[in-house]
Amino acid sequence: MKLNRRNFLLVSTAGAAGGAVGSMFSPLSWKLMDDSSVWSQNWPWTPVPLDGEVSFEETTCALCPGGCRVKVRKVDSRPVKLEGVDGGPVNDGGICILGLTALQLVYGPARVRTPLKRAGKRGEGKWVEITWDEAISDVSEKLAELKGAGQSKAVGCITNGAKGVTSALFARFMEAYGSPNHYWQATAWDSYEENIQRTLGLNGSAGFDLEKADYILSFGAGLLDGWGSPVRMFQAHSKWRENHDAHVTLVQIDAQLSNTAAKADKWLPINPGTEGAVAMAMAHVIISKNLYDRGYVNWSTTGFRDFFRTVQTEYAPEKVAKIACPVQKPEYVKKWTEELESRAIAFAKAEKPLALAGKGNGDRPVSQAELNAIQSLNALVGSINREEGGMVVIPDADKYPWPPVVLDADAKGYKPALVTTKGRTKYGASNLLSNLPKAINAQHGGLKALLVAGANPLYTLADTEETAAALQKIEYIVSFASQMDDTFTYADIILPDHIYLESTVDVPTPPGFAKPVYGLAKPVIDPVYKTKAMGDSIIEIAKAMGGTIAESFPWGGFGDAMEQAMNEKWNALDSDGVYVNEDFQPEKEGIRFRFFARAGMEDRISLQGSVEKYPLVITPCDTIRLSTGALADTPFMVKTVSDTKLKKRELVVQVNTMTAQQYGFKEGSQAILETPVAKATVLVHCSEEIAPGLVGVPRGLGHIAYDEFVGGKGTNYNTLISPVQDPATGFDVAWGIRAKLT
Amino acid sequence: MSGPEKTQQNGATHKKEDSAGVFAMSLFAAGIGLYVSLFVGWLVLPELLYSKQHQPIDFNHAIHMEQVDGCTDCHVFRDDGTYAGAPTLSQCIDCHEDVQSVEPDPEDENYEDLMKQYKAEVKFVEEYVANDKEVPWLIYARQPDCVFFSHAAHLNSEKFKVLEDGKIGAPPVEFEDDEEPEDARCNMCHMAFIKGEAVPFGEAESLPVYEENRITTYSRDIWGRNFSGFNKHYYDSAKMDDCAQCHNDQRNEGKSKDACFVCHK
Amino acid sequence: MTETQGHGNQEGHAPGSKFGMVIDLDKCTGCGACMVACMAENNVPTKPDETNKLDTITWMRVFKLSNGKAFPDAETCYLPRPCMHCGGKHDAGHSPCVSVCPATATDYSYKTGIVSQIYTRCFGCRYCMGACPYHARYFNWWDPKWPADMKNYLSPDVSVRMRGVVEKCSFCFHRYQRAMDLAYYEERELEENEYQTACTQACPAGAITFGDLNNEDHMVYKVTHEESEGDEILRGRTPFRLLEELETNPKVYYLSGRDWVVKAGNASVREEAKAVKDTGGHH
Amino acid sequence: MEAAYQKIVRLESQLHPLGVQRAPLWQFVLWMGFFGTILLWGVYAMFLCWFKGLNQTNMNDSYGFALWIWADLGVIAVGGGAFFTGLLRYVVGKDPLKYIINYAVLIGFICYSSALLILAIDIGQPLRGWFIFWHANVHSMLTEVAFCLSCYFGVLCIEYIPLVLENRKIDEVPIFHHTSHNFHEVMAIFAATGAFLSFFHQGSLGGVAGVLYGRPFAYRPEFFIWPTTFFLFTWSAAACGPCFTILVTKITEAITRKKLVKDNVVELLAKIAGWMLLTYSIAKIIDTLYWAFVMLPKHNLHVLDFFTNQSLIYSKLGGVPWILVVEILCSVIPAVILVTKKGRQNKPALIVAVFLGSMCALINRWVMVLQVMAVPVLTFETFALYFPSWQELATTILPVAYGVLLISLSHRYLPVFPQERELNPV
Repeated sequence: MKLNRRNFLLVSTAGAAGGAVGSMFSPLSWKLMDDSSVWSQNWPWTPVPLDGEVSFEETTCALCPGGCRVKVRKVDSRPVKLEGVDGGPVNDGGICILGLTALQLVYGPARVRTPLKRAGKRGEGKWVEITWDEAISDVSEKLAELKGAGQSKAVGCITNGAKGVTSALFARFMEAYGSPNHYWQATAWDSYEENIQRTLGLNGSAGFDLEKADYILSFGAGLLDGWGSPVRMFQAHSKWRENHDAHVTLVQIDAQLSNTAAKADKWLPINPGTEGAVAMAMAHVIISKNLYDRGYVNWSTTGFRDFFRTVQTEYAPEKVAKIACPVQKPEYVKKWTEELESRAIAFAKAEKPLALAGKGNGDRPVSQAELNAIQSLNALVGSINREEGGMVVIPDADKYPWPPVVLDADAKGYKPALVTTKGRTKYGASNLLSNLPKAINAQHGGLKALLVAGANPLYTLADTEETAAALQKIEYIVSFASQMDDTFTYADIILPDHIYLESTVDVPTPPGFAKPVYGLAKPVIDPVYKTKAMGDSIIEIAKAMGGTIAESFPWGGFGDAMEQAMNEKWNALDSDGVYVNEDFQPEKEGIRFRFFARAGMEDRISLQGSVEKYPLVITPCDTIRLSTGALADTPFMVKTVSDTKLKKRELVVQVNTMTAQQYGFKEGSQAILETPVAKATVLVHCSEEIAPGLVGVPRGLGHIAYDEFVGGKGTNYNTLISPVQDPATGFDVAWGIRAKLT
Repeated sequence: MSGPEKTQQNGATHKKEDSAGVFAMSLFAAGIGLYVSLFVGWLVLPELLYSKQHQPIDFNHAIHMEQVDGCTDCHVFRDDGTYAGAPTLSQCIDCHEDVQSVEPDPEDENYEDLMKQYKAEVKFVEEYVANDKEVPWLIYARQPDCVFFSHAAHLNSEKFKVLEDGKIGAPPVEFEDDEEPEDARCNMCHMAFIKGEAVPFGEAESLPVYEENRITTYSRDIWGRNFSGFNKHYYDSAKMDDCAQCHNDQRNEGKSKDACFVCHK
Repeated sequence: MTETQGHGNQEGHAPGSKFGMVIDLDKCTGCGACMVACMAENNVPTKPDETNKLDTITWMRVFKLSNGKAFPDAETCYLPRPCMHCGGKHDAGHSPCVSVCPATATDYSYKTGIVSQIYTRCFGCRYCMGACPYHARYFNWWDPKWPADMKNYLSPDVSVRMRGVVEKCSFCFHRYQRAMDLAYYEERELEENEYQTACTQACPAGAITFGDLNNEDHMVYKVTHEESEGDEILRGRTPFRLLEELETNPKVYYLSGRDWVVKAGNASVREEAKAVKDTGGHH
Repeated sequence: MEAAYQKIVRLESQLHPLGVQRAPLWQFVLWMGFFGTILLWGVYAMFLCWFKGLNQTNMNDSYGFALWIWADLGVIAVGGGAFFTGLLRYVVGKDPLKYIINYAVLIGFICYSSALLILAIDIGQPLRGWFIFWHANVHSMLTEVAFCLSCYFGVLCIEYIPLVLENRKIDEVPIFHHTSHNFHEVMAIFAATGAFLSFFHQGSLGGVAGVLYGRPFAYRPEFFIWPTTFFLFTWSAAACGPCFTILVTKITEAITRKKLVKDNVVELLAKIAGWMLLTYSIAKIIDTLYWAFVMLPKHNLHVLDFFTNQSLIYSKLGGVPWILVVEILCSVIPAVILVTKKGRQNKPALIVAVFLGSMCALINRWVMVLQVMAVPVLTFETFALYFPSWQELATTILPVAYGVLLISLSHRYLPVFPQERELNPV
């Protein structure tokens, strides 16, 4: 045989064929085929969660003031999920969309994992990691330097509200340090506090016995859109639906078909900003038909005569319909007016009627005029401090029984706060954060240093440009943020806070809850990163500064301060995590409600921008799926946001189909939304859920920081608007702004 | 090189004898190919496919079984009914806070074995107990993430029957007074393969070598040691088919398969 | 006896449970807690952009229905949609998806009535997705990712799905497995309500009731069987199911006092052909 | 250089079948290079899909079956010429068809191998693709498809191999010569097997849509144990496959500028295809009417419900669901042309007819795949829209390039057309 090319080819083919046949009878091909499929079932880049012993630990959620009792499910020491605790006084087993996702705040990419110091220019995003010792001494040295230079009033502090031990510690620090510039951003609940002082002369916050009320008039309060303690509200709503012996009626008076309006028994659409006038018109009906509670009005109110006269002359429903009815077609106006009247009558005739206010999820203040009008309705039907189903005043808690603040000469000296206003509030200038940027930019002194604790002013304040300019002027910004939030980008040094699961946090009575409840979060997991509770950070800063400041903070740590602050509640809180004052009775003796005659229309807050240039009005849309406060959405929450609110990276605005047609837009059209303060590219969603002439802008989008899941999505509502001051309080009560779509 | 025409001419003259030669050569080549591929498949592949790893501590089950009452004394169930698997350091420390055994005397009868045990314990105490470090045991029976296995169900279910020698298809063992030892149940699936022999773990004096499939990361005990995939005993392997077979035979009395979600998660 | 009670009595199968759900749409506020509870419970990943609702994995998805009328007569209603765990014609386990899967990667359990999905068996042909009229099935178009340390919160009870396979709501079957584990350990039967889905547990409005449709004592049975006393929940409303007319036999029942919502559930009873088309896709 | 090229040309020409004229080598290389590049582009897209996953496509959760599955069903339908011509030639005994059977087999081979390749890209876990066999669910139409498809592909290989062995050089080896000869002897058995298998997999592809009882657009009543689409798909493949075979033959003739098959052969096949199309169109119309007027009203649905909405392709044109109309016209018009002697003998008419005949199957598969996916079933959902990504387009064009390459190679080196020498004497 010759080994030529052909034969060689033949022989090798035969060999290969033999090999092929052999491989069929050897495990090689079969085993490798099987193994490769098993490999695809266990790809090394697909994570395998570690197994272990499951345990549950209870705590109180501190992500919002809602005060829900939650439990964390742990696998060994690893938290894997949050669930509601059955029997929790506020939430009884329920949990909200934010509470469910707290672990994404713990482990997410936006978490600040260690103290940081700015390395590059502001906003450049360059940071160096520093130790806690370095961070504390950096801050205390800077503050000591300013104080030494007689600049103590040039240090500002922004906290998240007035309530709670952490805020109190920061307030105390500012007092000892000698600066009057401690601020927080007012909400609808601050408005209620102010109104309670004005109408009832009490220091306290508003509570609503919604579970027992049987006829609820909601003036724009997004009861199911995050208002109050959200889980409690959902449960109250379900109770209304279950209560078929005495059906509970919810009437939503709202500019748009919000979720609350959609779930209400009746939605009465109005033009935004006319809530007060509509309330006055209802008062007109109730008084005209003689349906008001004479006993209450005669014995427990003052100023009724003036009120009566104003209402009778100026707030006839027909008159109010001219400004408040969203569709000015005669037949519809007639229908609308009849509806208003019949609802007012039903309200007055109900056994336990209750009227409430709130501007969507309630984190925006309400004007005193509007509140006066709405509270007048409650007074007319006697639902203020009523036994059941009414509005009660939860008295302010006593001051924490801490030793008095030690003041040095500098701190004792009077210094005016940077923010001044014509209005007056219970807390002085403190809850007028909305006026701070303007004050800083107004060039008189300004601030040299700012502590930002639990707040995110760059995001939450109206007119972002103004806020940014103000922040830019401050030399030294200290952020205590746990997440890389919007304000974080302007900070010079970060002292990252724990997430509540890692620390001790108190949760005072949730807004709107009708009984004093106090919750305590206790650490249920070990701190995952190098973070520290804000309370501990400020105590350590105080101690590092020495002198009277250190003397004012005599505690070993935040835990001690907390225990002392909680006083007689501590034992209950320590063991159960929650304290409920079941015996609470609202103060009634000698309490008189004061009617304000000038309540509704005259004081209607007018908006910036001319009608000619800006024919449309922006009105915000709130949904519980979008966090609007200092804390942004979590990745899971963003995932649930509708594509009629956010599409890719663009904000979607709601426009009535007719209005859209009028301006030549179709579903999904791109448009420029322009207001007197800003411009943004948006997409148009044609909707029947909003009145013609309005542009519904979802709040809670457009964060400039955070991670790829949360940041850079849409436009922040606050960048589009500018603050409008309530003449009574100075709060920012802008309910929208004029705009145009091109 | 010769052109095609030339080959053709050669072919004409030598066609007959040449084709016989070519045929023989081809046959031979085919045989070689067959042999090589069988050799590689059956003998070389298993050696390449599995990594051989030794346990961090050569644990002696047999000695420990003298001290405790059955497998679940150490391989415990938690209160929620889940099975905890290999004991944790905290369990071991109950007895082994310090070295328990005495260093054997070279005169001893089985000095080498005793020395091995002694060294293992010293290693355990020095490396793990002293440093409060969990022992990274290699788990022979570790199932992939997609599998749910309830030890409680298998330990307590009346439908689960211990079969003679753990043989597939063998009759159930009749226990006196229904006093079925729990170890018998464990041994239905968990046996130690030491030097090719299946030994109940409770009697094993050392731990088998842990073999891990380099592609799938499965323990060899899961896919089965028999490379052809044929098994005689339930404990020979623990693949899905094996579970399904047992569920068919025992749980459903040969009538049906179970739903996927019984064993998957 | 109604038709559905025949369930679990298939030839060769012992009578079993038939887990199902009743969702009160009048209570549902569309808050999204069920969706997120499901994601957290079942190790569902998140992508940076989830606004394309046709490629985002939401086992539990809340639809927003609209009555199609113009402002101010518009009405909307939220409708949570888990997997319906269809029993198919005559409830014989011939679900639209199960019968089409070529590799038996999904099956119907006669012991629980639950439609499974075995991710490691699935090879991603997506035929089941085409078969499911509810769009309850989702494909893993991407490798699942948990950036930073987010994989630390993954639950070991549910296996993580690799790219290229279909997944869907399992009625939190792993919770049944855990409950059964305990029941076996304590050598007792499973108690009603010991097994609840994550969405049921999380729903702050209490709109979801989950249980065994074969258990005459359970509320879901009472609600779904006319002759029983489910009045308390029903309040004159008739439970309906989505696309009942197709004989998919879903195990999720809905309640609504609003006529147009009930009509939106089934094309065969709808008022006008296009009146109820969702105006804006996913909500 | 020149000498080396000439040597290569000489060597290469040794591989051509005897007595035929082939294009110059450089032309052939250019041609192959062009389509080879397209092929590589497709292969690149294919690897992207394999390594990065199906996020490379624009498919979505409402559109799980898209361009690929249409291409898959499409090529299988038009590849039906192979089994049907085989059936006619070997089983029915239409002898003249032996002059076109080789080409029909080759086209079928290309179509089926393409189909398998597309399936391998289309599934999310290609490494587990074999589960369809190992863990088969006998109730699934797709299982039936997979089994019959693979078996039939095996048959096509067996049918194609003898042709490869007939290459001049390979044929010189006695063993190959005998093999190919013996294969020819038993080809009738394979043709019969192939026809049987094809009947099932073509049918089960129709069944894939017809059994979806959750989707009223696709669902069809059962006839024996199969939905009517089962039979319609088989019938249309048998009718449209030969049309495609003729079409490709005519295209090949145009490109090679040679007559390759005698008219009587083409006419015979065209006549049969015409009658098949005619009967098919009648069945299809009856099926459509039954669906529209009996089945849909049960669910209070109207035909036009499925041909509305934003999607441009389906938008109503004066209330006419035109894609449905086009689909039916594509079967009726060619049927009328092909059953008449005048029609099929008129060359332009024949071309139009076989083109429309091929389109008939393609449009039908388009509707039964893409529209089934697009149509919402829940009353509150909308039409799902989708436009293929370039990766999908590239991998769908890949089989076309591959087909061109394989046809070019086969034509150049194998005696595909037995009448070529006679029709084109050198």
